[in-house]
Amino acid sequence: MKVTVKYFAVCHEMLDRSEEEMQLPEGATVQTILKRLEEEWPEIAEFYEVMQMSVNWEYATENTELTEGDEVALIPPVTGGNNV
Amino acid sequence: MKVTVKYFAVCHEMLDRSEEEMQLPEGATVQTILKRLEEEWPEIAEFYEVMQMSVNWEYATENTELTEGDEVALIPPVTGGNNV
Amino acid sequence: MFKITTEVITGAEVREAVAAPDAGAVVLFFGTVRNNTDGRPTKYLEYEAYPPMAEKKMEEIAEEISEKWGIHRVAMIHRVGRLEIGEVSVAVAVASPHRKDGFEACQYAMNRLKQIVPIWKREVWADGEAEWVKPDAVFFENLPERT
Amino acid sequence: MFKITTEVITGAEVREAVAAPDAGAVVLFFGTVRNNTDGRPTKYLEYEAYPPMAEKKMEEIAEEISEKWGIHRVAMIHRVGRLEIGEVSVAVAVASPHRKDGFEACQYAMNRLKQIVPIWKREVWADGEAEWVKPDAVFFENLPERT
Repeated sequence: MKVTVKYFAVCHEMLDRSEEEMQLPEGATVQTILKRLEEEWPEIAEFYEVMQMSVNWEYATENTELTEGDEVALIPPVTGGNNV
Repeated sequence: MKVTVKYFAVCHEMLDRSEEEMQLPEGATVQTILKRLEEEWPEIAEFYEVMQMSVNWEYATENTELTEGDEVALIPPVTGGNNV
Repeated sequence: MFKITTEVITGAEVREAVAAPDAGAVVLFFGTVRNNTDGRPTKYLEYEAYPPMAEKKMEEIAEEISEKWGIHRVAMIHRVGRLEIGEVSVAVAVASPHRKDGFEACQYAMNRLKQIVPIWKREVWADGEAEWVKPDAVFFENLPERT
Repeated sequence: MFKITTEVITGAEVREAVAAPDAGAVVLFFGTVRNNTDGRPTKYLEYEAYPPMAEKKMEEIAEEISEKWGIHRVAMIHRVGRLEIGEVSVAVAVASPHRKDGFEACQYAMNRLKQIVPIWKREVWADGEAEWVKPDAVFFENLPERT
């Protein structure tokens, strides 16, 4: 199956792209994506514990199962507004 | 001595005037004014306990002493803004 | 800026008065004329103030805020005269480095404004009756008729 | 109204979105770009968002407020792109019948916005350095250099 993966802010910078399509095996979860990114760039794993993931605009866990056409995103810690 | 006395809102309506000059004896206090108003319109005394007085834009008591040129006001319970 | 005005309040006056490059949080409060009070339809409101004392008391509230929160950027404006439904009667702006303090200070300003600033409201009901009101109760509801 | 925008935020958008004849209290919050963070001079800020998710999360915050306070008039807008000192990054408006609830709900909205709405800030310091920051600490300060 094919999913879209989006990278924002520091993740965007780290991976040097804002979005990509990934071909995943049936039964893939969010973790499948995280592992694949770690293969490409091992340092990213250090940040997984402070990062959140979303599937179809909803916060998800590593174990969230994916289906064809899902939109997955890596969400670094958020900040709204100014530091106020 | 001569002082100016101001009436707002419900006091303005009750007394049918917004301001007047009063000639008072030396040693007069805010109470001197209240008594004089009561003579004119006895019902006003009922409201004295929920009313405040000011002398020269500062809240005052019945015992505040007055001097020539003071601006005294009767201040019904205040409300700023809407009932929100 | 601490002001009693007969003009329309846009909010820009108070916001500009508190703007500062080192204040990241601006909290604004607007009191607007509601179309009813406790379910009774309102036609319009009339506000009256004792302007010099009202402005002095607003300044005192700002001084209290300065002492309590160390916030020095506070502005208040209150309109007087006839106000129609939806119009702004009062606006308060507080600019602060941090938003929690700003919210607290702005709420404090409104609470104190109701307590100590000499401004009165006359509610003119849709049915034509009118009365001077205070925040939580009708004041002098049964005022004896003057003869 | 729950919106990510690249345009200048005036405040009028959110205020008009919550205006209602039965709501006497309107609380507005503006976050503006400060000229410094903890004393270090800022040149400008860049905000990035995940717009569809950000707008969905803003709506969820409004639903939470509706459940907690029975307040149904909430609007939020956040700007993205490059923002100069003094410009508004975020505006929240809450209209309510009573001001105490309005202050609480507006503060709650901002707190939740910081927690769950996917928006990121890149601080570009006056000295030319830049970094992605989160509210209380520099995030990924020591990012390993990519080769």
